[in-house]
Amino acid sequence: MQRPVEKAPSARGSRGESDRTSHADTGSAGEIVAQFEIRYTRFLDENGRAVRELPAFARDPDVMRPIYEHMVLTRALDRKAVALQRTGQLGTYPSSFGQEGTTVAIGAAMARDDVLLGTYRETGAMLFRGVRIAEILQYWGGDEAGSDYRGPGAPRADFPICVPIATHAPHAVGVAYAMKLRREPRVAVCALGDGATSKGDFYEALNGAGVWQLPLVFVIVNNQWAISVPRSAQSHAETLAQKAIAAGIPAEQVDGDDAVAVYQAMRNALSAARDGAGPHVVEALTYRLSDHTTADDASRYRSADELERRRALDPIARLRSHLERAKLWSEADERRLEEATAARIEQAAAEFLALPPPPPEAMFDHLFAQLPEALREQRDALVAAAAAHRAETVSGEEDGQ
Amino acid sequence: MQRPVEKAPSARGSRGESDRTSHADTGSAGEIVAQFEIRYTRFLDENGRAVRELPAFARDPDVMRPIYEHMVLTRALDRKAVALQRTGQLGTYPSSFGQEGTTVAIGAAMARDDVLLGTYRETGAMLFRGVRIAEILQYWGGDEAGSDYRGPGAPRADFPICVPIATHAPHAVGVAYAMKLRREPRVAVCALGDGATSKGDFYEALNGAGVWQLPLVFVIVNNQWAISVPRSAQSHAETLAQKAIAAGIPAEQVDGDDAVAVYQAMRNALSAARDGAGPHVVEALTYRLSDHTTADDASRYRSADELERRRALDPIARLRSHLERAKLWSEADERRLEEATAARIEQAAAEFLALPPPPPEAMFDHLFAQLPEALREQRDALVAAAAAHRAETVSGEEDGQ
Amino acid sequence: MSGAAAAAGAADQGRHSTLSEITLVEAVNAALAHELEADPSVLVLGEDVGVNGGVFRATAGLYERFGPERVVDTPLAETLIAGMSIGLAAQGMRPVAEIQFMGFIYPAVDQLLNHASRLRNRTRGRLSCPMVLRAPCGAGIHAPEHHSESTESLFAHIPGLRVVVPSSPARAYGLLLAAIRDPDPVVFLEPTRIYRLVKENVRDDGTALPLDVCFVLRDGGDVTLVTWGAATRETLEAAERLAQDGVEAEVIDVATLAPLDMQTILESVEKTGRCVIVHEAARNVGVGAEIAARIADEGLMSLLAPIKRVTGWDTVVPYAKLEHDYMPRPEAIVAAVRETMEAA
Amino acid sequence: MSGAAAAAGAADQGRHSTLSEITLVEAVNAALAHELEADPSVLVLGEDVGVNGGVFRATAGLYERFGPERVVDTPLAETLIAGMSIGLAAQGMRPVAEIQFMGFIYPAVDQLLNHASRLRNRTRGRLSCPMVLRAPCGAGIHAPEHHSESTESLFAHIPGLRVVVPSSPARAYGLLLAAIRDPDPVVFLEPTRIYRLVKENVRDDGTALPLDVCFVLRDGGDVTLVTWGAATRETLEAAERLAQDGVEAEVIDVATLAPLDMQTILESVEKTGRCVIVHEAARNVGVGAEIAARIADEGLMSLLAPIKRVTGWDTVVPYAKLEHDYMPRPEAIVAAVRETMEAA
Ligand SMILES: Cc1ncc(C[n+]2csc(CCOP(=O)(O)OP(=O)(O)O)c2C)c(N)n1
Ligand SMILES: Cc1ncc(C[n+]2csc(CCOP(=O)(O)OP(=O)(O)O)c2C)c(N)n1
Ligand SMILES: [Mg+2]
Ligand SMILES: [Mg+2]
Repeated sequence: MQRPVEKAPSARGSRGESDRTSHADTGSAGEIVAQFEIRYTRFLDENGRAVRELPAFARDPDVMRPIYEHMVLTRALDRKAVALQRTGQLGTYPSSFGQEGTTVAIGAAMARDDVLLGTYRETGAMLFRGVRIAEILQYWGGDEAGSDYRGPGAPRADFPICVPIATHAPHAVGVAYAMKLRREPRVAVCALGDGATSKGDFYEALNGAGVWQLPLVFVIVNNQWAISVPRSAQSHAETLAQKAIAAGIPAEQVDGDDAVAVYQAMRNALSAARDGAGPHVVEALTYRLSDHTTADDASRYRSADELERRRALDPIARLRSHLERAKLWSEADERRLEEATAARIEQAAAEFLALPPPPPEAMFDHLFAQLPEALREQRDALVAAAAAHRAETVSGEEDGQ
Repeated sequence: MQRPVEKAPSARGSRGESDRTSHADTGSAGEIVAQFEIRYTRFLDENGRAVRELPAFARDPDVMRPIYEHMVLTRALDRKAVALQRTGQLGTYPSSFGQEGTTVAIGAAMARDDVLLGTYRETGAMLFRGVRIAEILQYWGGDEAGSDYRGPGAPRADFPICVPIATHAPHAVGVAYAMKLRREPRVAVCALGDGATSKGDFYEALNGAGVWQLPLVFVIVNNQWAISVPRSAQSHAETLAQKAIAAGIPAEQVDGDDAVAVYQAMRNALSAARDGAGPHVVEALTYRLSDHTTADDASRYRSADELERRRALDPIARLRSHLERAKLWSEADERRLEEATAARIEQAAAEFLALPPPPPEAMFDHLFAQLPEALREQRDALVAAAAAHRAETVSGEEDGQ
Repeated sequence: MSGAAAAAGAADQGRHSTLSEITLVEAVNAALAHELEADPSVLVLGEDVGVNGGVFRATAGLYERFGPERVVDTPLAETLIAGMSIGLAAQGMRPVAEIQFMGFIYPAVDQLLNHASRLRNRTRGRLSCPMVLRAPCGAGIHAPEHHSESTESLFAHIPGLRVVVPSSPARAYGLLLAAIRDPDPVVFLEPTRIYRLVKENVRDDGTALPLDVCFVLRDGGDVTLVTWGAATRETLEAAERLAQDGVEAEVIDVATLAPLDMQTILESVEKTGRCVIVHEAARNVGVGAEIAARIADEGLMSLLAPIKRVTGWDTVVPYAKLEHDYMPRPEAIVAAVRETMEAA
Repeated sequence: MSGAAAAAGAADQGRHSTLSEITLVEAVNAALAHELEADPSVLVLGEDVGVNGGVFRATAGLYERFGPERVVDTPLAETLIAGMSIGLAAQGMRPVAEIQFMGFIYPAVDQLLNHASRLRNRTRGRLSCPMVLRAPCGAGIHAPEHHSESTESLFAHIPGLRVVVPSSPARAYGLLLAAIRDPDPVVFLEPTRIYRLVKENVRDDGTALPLDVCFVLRDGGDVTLVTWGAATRETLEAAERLAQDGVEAEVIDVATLAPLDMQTILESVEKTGRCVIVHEAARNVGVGAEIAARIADEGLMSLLAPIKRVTGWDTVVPYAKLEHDYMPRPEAIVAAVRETMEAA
């Protein structure tokens, strides 16, 4: 949490314009007019041992077991997806291997009708919020229909995966503005990477969230790399959390491989935001154990040593140790989970593989609410051309992915 | 100056990735991992009395008199420009009335071959750096040739006035990068407004300057208003200086109506940057006593009271008091200056008014280094059409501004 | 059009009034006020649109009437303005955002192209983006550098966006209502040069004009003049001059530049056999190029003469001293028409 | 071309080598290496261009060879990349910046339009902007959403910018050299679909190809096919198929989309009387529209048939499953040519 020493009045027209003329000024370095600090929290060390007093929920099986189960599910889905990609059955895929503690805790901390605006690496949060596995595969298989979340209790107001980095941050401001304007007890959650914090969109969104004191929680998922660019080359800032100081927003760092810490920070931030306390920034320190995507080769730019060191901090093993120690989890539970997870993944993969290809005209049918007259001819021509082409290439050599 | 408590190693790959796992974590609020503070400095109070020990230069006539003279010149030029605009002889014009202490001190602190990247409200800095009065009028009269600084010792590498807010901040990064790459003892200075600090460009530039530790000084000319939007509605940040914390850059606030404070802060920042110490942010707290531009009516959005209060802080009167007290200035000096200034302004205005209109083909002749073949026909057609039109409207009713 | 908004529009028909002799910018103001009143999901946002009422006064009085939550002064951040509008729209609001001048719209391009125009498509209709982005455009008011842009073709090229340019107070009123009620994103460009140049009576009865269709401003059988925005004035003036010499020009105001109603244009060209396209934007890859290209495909056989374009030059819009040399003049339009008349 | 760079290019002629069977992306790499070597003012910057050698390996090996100060990994910030390139260029450097995919180029539009393209003009030549902004473009590689853009027409519409699209390894090498040496800003778009599809020998002797001119890839007297970038492949394939039926197509690779060499195109159309324009970008207000419009004005009288365009559809480039249904196919080009042949 950052703690401004001087709290300027927030009334319109006076903020930051506070009259300095009355300040007596001694000393040679000028008087201090604002002070800030960034704090870091973890509950579980890399062995899953508590390093500080645990919050009550950390011993509540109803909270902790679903988190753990979804972390395992997320990793299993990543494995499957990479396998599908390697065999040409899926497009480029970004694993969240190593980041499960953060991504799942984000999803778990949110309320049903909060709105998630995330990147391609929030699979865990999406799963927790009710996006179906088959939809996630459908999306990465190259079909936009995977973003039309249709599962039971699906988060229909959540934004689709955001690919252009940080461009969803301003959306989150709009979503939160609507919530606040309508006096709804809802919160927008914007998750983005360490690389994303270098973009102006992120900053403009932070600033807007501060100005309007919106119910908006930003989570910086600092996995230390933006493709090949390390955190150190991304910014000279000592922490990424302190980016929030630029917008007058409170911020904190947590151990992102400690799901308890992430969940706790998110819960607090969400309930404060829900109560009208305004925005908050959580920087979760984690690590991307996989390549950036299946199109990347991380060995080009990072050392085997570093990877080895970080593997030891695995959030899943860590949480399992804690759960076992707290008697919330057993070897038998683990075996059951493994089986159930494998079955779910296989079933979803089968469902995905059985999906019919999207009809070509889909590219026109959702462009506008109603197809403009001007486009009707093109749509017809597309349908005809695609049919002719498919008839010709019935052997399917061209689009056989 | 901001003072990070924890100085993370800046080696590639390790910054911000420092291993938190070894930190013992007690207390309930998490451990402090970074701390910052923003300081505010002024030397002269609103009556020009020293409130702290003055730097030596404040009693050096070779430094202080030119600053004062240019402040008076800037105000006189503003007056003249507004009068010309009111009589249809100039286009929209933005006064820097009330900000002379800041803008002139910026110009005065810079070295000849530093590069200024400023807005439309840095007239004082431009004048100090050798841009001719007639050129400034030519520019605001609607002729780009006013940006082709041609006076003796003109700052030929300075950027032209930047109109799209904050878009020049990334340019400053490039300029400073070139200086650093070539090992030149030069600095880029980017001056921008309080409103400009809300733009992503500014932030991306701050961050870039931090990453490469460039010789780049940002001056936030916080005149409390961005057209009708007050500082308080622009950001929830307690100070604008603290925006620099987001980039790990040192920053400070100064009294922008105290030319001594601005000059001192700029000198320090410039010489540090020149010595390889990296970028710096100075927030100068000042006030726009005029309308935003001649097209604006500030009474629509700000109170007469506020204006009255701020008029009392006039940087020119303040500096004059100091200079007189320090025996650097006399009543006779003032009279001489008034006369000389008036004469300079009148002569420049006459020169401006006598300028021939730019030839129509000027709009093609500087588009590319060499006119592409593809545009030759258009240029010829333009010349013909303009000649025909001028022949027809020889009475000059259309373009008579 | 959302059901609610349509109903509100209809219910409103009873209490309409006629705004007499209002300017284009006043018509914009009236349309905004009407929709803020009729539809609680409408909100207006942008730089200086609140307390100050907009630098052109397009939002004057709205802040006082609808309050700071619905008439929102934003920080100086165009990416934020466009981006948050998308978030608002996805949540069922109908944001009408203002960019202060078209010269400052470019930080919004990313949001418009990568998100606003494709949010519906990307989610197969689950989310949508009923937002309007208004921006004053064009040269001719002796404004500073970067204040005189007509870069509509950048937006017209983006699939999934509507681009609308009104050319009179009544069309500004009716088209802006339609834009706000439209379920998809609309870029609404208001030519500053005609903001206060013409006045006319406008019925403030909530009646929208149709989008996606051209308006025929003048009938004629000899030549088709296609134009939009401020250039409609010079085009109509040219048509008058031509009429004095017995040449009857049909004048079409395209109004919605994308999607493009080519049918009206092609039918006219079939009748006249000649076409001159007039716009203030630079010629190269302007929207006029698209119109000419479509005629050169689908209407070629009815052409009696080359298709001419009278446009801004392919150079940066010059600063005030030369801006009038940049824009198409009536005499240039007349000359182009004469060329096409001689060609046959 | 600056004197120094030209001299360096010339001096270099002695130690040329032939790069055998290299791909387009390797040709890009070779051109970058050549200029980094020849001209100390050249530097390369962008996301992942350094240590990683670029996500397409276009900059592979440059970091090792020329060091981190001249082959610069930037933070993830496209506005910064474009904007700092302008600052570098104004200081006499020759930055060659990479935008990782064209879908992420839009934050750079403001900088390109408001600054890069007009710095020289705004200062009447006092400052200039010799920068290159490279970006991979186009669909067809099963990439994620937003990775398949062909929005060249946005840039072609901006006065003061050059827009160049190579269509072969040799042209990529020669045109990129020319772009780097050019004293004005160039947007250089590299079609990912043909990054590795064709290999050819390229002489690495520092010889630039001319900008601002079209390349005639195939002579023919029956119809003119105008295209650029990846679509040259389908166009050439269509020309082969047509030749089998006795229709000889002239194939023109526009290469520099702006400023546009219409002379080559008009001369060809004068000869053939027929024109089909092929591009992957959406049709509406694409660069093809400009070409058609110019022919419909200056070349109308030689036309024997309507001008056809075979292009991407006016919709968002679909995600991988449908991207091949988006792009122009040889059979569509053949069909369009047949239509024009029948029209006469
Ligand atoms: C605006 C933009 N620029 C570039 C890219 C290409 N790109 C995709 S992911 C990525 C790195 C993102 O890093 P970070 O924000 O740390 O997220 P992570 O991938 O580590 O989860 C880049 C540069 C993009 N998607 N969007
Ligand atoms: C990107 C951009 N958006 C909007 C504008 C219109 N505009 C001109 S000045 C201004 C306010 C600038 O405020 P500030 O940065 O505080 O500078 P000041 O005018 O107070 O010196 C605005 C919104 C602009 N020039 N550029
Ligand atoms: Mg990352
Ligand atoms: Mg200001």
